Amino acid sequence: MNPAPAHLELTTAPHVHAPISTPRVMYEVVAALLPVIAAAAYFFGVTAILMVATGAAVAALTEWAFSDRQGLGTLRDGSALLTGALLALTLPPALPLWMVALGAAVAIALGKLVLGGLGHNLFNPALVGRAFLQAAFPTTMTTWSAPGQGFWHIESATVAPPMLHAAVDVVSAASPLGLVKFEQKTTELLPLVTGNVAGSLGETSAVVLVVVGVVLGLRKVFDWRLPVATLATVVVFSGVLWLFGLSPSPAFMLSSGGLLFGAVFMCTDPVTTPVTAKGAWYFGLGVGVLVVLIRNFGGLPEGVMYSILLMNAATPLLNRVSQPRRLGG
Amino acid sequence: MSHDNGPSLWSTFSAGLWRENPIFAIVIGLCPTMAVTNTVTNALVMGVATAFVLMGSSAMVSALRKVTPGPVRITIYIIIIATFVSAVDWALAALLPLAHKQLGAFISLIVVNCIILGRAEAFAARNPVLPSVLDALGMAAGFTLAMLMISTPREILGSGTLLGLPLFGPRFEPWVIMVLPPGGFLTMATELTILAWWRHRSAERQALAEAT
Amino acid sequence: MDDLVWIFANASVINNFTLAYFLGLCPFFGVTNRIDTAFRLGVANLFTLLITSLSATLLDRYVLVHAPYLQLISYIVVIAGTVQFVEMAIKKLSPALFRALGIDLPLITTNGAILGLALFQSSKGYGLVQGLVYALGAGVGLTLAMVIMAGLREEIEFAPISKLLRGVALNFFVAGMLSLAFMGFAGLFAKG
Amino acid sequence: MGDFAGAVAILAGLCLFFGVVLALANSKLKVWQDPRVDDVAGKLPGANCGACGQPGCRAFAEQVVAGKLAPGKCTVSSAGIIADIAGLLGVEAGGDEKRVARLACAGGKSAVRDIADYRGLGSCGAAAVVAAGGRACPWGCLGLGDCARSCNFGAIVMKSEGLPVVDVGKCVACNDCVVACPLGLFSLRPMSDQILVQCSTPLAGPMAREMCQVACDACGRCALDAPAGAIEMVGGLAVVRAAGFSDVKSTLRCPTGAIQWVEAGQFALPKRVALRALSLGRLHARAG
Amino acid sequence: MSRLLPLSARATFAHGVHPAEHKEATHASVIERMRFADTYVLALSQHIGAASKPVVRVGQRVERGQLIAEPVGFVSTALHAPVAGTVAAIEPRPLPAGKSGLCIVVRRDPFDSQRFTDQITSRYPPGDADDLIQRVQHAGIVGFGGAAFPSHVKLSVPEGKRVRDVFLNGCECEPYLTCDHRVMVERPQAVLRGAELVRQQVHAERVYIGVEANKPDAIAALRAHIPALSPIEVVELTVKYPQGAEKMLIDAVVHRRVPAGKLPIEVEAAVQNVATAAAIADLVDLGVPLVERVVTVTGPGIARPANVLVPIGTPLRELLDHCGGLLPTARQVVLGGPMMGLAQKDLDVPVTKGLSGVLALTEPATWLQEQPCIRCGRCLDACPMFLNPQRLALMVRHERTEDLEALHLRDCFECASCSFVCPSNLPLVQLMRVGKGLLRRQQEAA
Amino acid sequence: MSAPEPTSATLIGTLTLAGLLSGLVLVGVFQSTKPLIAANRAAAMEAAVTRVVPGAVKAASYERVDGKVRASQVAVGASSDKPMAYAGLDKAGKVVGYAIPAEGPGFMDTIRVLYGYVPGAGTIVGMEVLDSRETPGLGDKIYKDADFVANFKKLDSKPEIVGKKKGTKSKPNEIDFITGATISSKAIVKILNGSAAQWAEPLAAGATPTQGKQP
Repeated sequence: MNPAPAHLELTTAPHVHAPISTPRVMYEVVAALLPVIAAAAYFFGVTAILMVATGAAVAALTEWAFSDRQGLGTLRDGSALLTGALLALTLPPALPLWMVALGAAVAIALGKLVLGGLGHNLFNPALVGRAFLQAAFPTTMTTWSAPGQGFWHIESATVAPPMLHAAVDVVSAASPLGLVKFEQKTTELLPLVTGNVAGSLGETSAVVLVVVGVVLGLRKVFDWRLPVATLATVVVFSGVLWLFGLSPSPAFMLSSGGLLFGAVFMCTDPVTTPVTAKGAWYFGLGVGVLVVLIRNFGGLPEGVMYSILLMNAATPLLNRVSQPRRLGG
Repeated sequence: MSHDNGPSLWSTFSAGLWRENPIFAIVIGLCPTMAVTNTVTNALVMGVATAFVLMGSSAMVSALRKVTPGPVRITIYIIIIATFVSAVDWALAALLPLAHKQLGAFISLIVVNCIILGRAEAFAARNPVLPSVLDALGMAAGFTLAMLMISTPREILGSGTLLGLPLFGPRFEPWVIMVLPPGGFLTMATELTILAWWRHRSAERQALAEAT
Repeated sequence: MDDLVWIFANASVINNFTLAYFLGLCPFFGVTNRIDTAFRLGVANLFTLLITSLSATLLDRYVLVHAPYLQLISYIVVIAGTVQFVEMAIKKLSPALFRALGIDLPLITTNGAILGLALFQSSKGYGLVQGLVYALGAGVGLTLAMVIMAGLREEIEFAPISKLLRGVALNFFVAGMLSLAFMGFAGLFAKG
Repeated sequence: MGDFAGAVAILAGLCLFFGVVLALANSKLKVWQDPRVDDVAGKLPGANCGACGQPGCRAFAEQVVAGKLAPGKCTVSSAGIIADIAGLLGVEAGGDEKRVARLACAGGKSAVRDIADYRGLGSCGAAAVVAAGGRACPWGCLGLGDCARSCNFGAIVMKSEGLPVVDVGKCVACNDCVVACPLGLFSLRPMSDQILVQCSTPLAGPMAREMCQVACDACGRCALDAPAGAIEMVGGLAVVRAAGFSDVKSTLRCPTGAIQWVEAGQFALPKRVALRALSLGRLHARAG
Repeated sequence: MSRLLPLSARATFAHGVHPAEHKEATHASVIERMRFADTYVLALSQHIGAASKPVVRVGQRVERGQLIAEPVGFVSTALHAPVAGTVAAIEPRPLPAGKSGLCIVVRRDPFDSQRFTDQITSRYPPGDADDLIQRVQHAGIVGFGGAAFPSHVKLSVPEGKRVRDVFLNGCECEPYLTCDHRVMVERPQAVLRGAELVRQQVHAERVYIGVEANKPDAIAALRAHIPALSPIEVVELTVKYPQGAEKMLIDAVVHRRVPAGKLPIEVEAAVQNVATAAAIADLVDLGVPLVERVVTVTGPGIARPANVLVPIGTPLRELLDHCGGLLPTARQVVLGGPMMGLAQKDLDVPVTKGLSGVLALTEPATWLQEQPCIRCGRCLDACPMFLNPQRLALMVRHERTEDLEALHLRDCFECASCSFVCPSNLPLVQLMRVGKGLLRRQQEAA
Repeated sequence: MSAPEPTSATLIGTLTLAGLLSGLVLVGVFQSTKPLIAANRAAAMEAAVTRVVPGAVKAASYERVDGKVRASQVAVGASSDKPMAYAGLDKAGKVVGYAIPAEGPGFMDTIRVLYGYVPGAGTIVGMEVLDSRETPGLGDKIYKDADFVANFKKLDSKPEIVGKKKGTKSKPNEIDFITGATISSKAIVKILNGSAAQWAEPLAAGATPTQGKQP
């Protein structure tokens, strides 16, 4: 007869658990970013890698600086790295690195830590960082350098010393959305799909984003309803406006600007989007409508960031109105 | 002023300056604080204008406190305040037309600055003229101090200038957000946090000192 | 028509009275701890704004033609008088409503948004219809900002936030981020 | 100068108009409220604890002014404040004898065995739903401090033995800990109830003693030593039947110390001192 | 909502989870008997409802199957001696839920043959269907699924109601457990006989036996014994937890949803466990009261996993010893399935009527430390009651009782699907229970 | 508060008295500051007029009624309920052009501008932003960017002003937009086009100031 263990352990049911954890979800998303970073490096050169590294490092550093020093705080779950990398990928390629660092610090400190850390942020931290940069440096944030200038090409602006702007003007190219808004020129679909256009680091290549999004969705890393609702709304709404000549074609709307990147990586942030299934549909609908409104009738060429931030703000309300009806109730 | 009630008058004045600072401690009168603190000059002019209105209306309210019937007192206070504000508005337009243009409608909006009505109701209506004026002076000084504390970082970072004078070289990249509405909210929030932290620390130190 | 759309968009979201003009911050922070209270006060404000817009237009047109410089004091007397009257009436007619809204009522008087609306609409030279649309936009914008803020605050109530940040500072941080998000509306419908 | 007169007239006219409206409103819509309610409410602590049975301090003030409650029903206010309120209203202070929260368990860490490791949320409510915690006694204090957290007056502190100790000076008998304890170990007792049975186990005899050193094993000695009917044995526990009964003698022969004579707070004496008192008591009993 | 276009060929309910099954250790283990123990501890309250009242004295001699406690009221049931012997004590003893309760302790007579005596058969005469409800109550039969709801209550149809369909629950959706599976495989005729008895008793038109698709042998065994034109149908269900819950089972088979807070009778349904049906058949055909049941003893921490026919009241220690005892690596003993079962703090507890399995686990589910909730919403997608566990948990932590009511905490039946899928490993079910305690105590205080 | 309840008459009386007194004070202050304020406004407007109408040293106010332009009694810079324009007069008192205030929606809020206009040819000779809340660092370039302001030194308003991407203007009626602040640039163009369309005819017709008194 075997001796029974001296002390049994008391834990609550269930005594089995699904093979899933928050850190794993985070690292899967980080892994999904790798192809996006690779595409960015392909089009914008080493600058892309520098910027992503800066963003991730500063974000992690900020998290470490403000969290309790024992046990690295919430560093281990990888969410800070993710926030920093995501932020960098939404920035224009010629942005000074010190601005990337500032944005990452703001994203973590303001977007996340002030509100109680992981799981309690109200707005997507990366987008808070980006919105801060957009409001602080409106010109620099809308100056795009052209893709394909060689892998080792670094704009002088990128390495501008902190607090200063570049000595020499960036050789700028207009983004497809800027072109259509201000010069009524549309861009061919092919470069939009491959990503060989001016724009923020991570957003240009539609094909990479679609593949990554589908993989993440199938692996159930995020709630598929959010990106699907967002993209479907944009297609339908812009399609209707397109028929009246009030919007570029849905295909252009989908493949240009930060829509796909936002739909795959920003709309799917679980913390700042509704928990309910119905709420997810509402959220996507809201983002889609706002994107189309801002792009076509607003003052800015691009509105994905603001649309998502605004819907983030509405998320507690959406959660409230979309409470599921209990079974049989 | 008699010698023995000097200290109490002084504390009446100093309360508003820091301990009961209208912005940082009581957190009222926020509208102008946020709206006009994008430059130090504006903040100063606003502070002085508010101070004038605050003192004038406090004196009047206090002087008339015995003949003001309760049910209509708020309306009467507001008439008094609005009178002073109108006067300040025109005085500024006549004397400092540029600053007046910069501040625009916010001069008129001093009327609805909660500090003024608040002090009228909470202090001037219950105290004689001299303490009321001193209280108003203290509050106004505290208000102006707070306005300066908020406007200084906003102007330095947001425009790279202080009182309109450039501080940095031509390559300085200003943080435009600081002079925009979000910058106002965030600066205020940051300063409140720093103050709370500072108060917390000094309270801790005091407790420690008392314990040992 | 385009003009009216822009006026509405401008007052409600582009230059949201609270988030861009900082008007009515006291009630904005004071009553946004619960969504239903925020909504109720937002609607109350909306009605007050509409009434104020109407009264201001009438005052401008029929009373102040002889002495336009009395604008400020007349507006404020009308607003203060009306609010005080409404307060008394509610106290008498519905003590329950008064208890629920009691503290908030005087806030409407000193709500910069009300006076601001009257002053702005007059300085922009809006007529009766434009003024009402402007008031409607401002009211909708205020309500929107307050309800969203209340939603966010109901959420952060449960977050493990340091004591140093809790309270006013935190509200300002949240309002700052909300204001940042509202910048996306800049230039909406400006094309006309 | 027509301008001048016109302007003054406009303003005076406006004010006259609103003066009339407000005066009318003031006379027609006046609501009278007893100003004493404000005065009383101002004197109350404003803790809104509900110990008086009213939803809040203001509601209590209304009831007191209306004469429906005695000021002394507020257990939080000091005697001075209550006298003050009573004086203001010209009524008797009234009120009950001070009651405090008492814990029906003395099983600290050293007295009761841990037989399993509870791992999970650190609250009694949570431990109670997982096999009633890791201690051998499923009726006893879980020691995770839900009561201390529920106390708005800082009257309950978890001591090193893992038992909550009630500061009788701070306790206002607000009932919060009674609700907070998932095992229902707290009850509100008048201070004059000095004999406390600090155990809740229905087990008797060796089974009870094996589980916990200070369990009531229902030996019945206290019932024998007390006047007839003052203490009864019910379901494996001694129960004090007589209100206000406090005779130290009846506790002296308790073999485990489950029944205690308490002067102020429970567990006031360190265990060794308590044991010495116990043996001294036995000596006394023998001598008597 | 009727499903015109079912996504999968097999029927199932909405939401729920699919844990790893872990049934391979015992699903082929033939039910075995164990040696009699020396003492049996019979809790007076091992069913939902009022505790039974003892009808024996300490020191009294009892026969195997003799009534030792009788029901008190309608929602209550009887208790019988599992062995012949003497009543050693009637006193509080520790029970599986962690609490203690009054128990009748029976010391086995080592010289008795332990046969059911004629007296028992005559007390529950075979074949008479009219008083089945009374007989089931007095035979002490309760639901074998885990909740131990007295079966006779579900056999009686209230005035003005009717039962159209009877559902036999053969899902056994909890991982590890195989006791119902073995009963269906080894005693399909008893199950079908019980099904027919229940159907006749409630005057139902049809009987559906819901069995999950991972038990093809059970499905085959049952189907092989269903005669032609029988109103009994075996329905193969997609493997999903908690399909064995009454409301889920009805939804899965006929897509009728029981109104919140109501019983299956509202949708003209009655649900019984398959093993319960077999017990009813045994009562009617053999006159045997409920004195033993099949228990799955399994898990990585037990020497010899098995399905054991255990007399009610057997000390847990003896049952474990029968299966070779706990391995040194065992760190937890769970009574019930891994999803809803209760971890035990000691092994001095008896087997009760509701016990379906004993799990010896080597690695507690707290392998991952609790992380902050990231509001991913997986718990909402898992909750078969369509509640919002994430929000509920938050409200429990902040003791917002009015919100708990508004969010329908009372509808939670603690199936643990939410905790199972939570990537942040929040103790959601534990919080739900804490919340219910909170509501209960507040109600009592008010 | 032990004070006796005030009677209605007291309430009405105090309030009216307060209004009366405040009215007196206000009128007094206003009357004493009025000339200064008016002078400030006139000086500011005149200075702006001389800046946008090259060669002008003085301004005279005109108003548009029923599609006709006539001299106005309203002082330069004072507000009026009729559309106003200011004639820029040279030393000799000859009209060298008109300064016209105009406004319209911008990126953030209403933009108010003053532009110099020479009727007949319809040439815009200068432009100044009087009031705007455009984004600092971006939209505010409509008055801070010298290159942009220089666009309006000589610009044909007929048939209408057309904005082009920076560095691509080729025709006399085209201007260069500001990079990154296209909306604000567009708003200026829209405001000028709208205003010029309204004023072109009346100014061309009644170009010679009649100085006549109005009824």
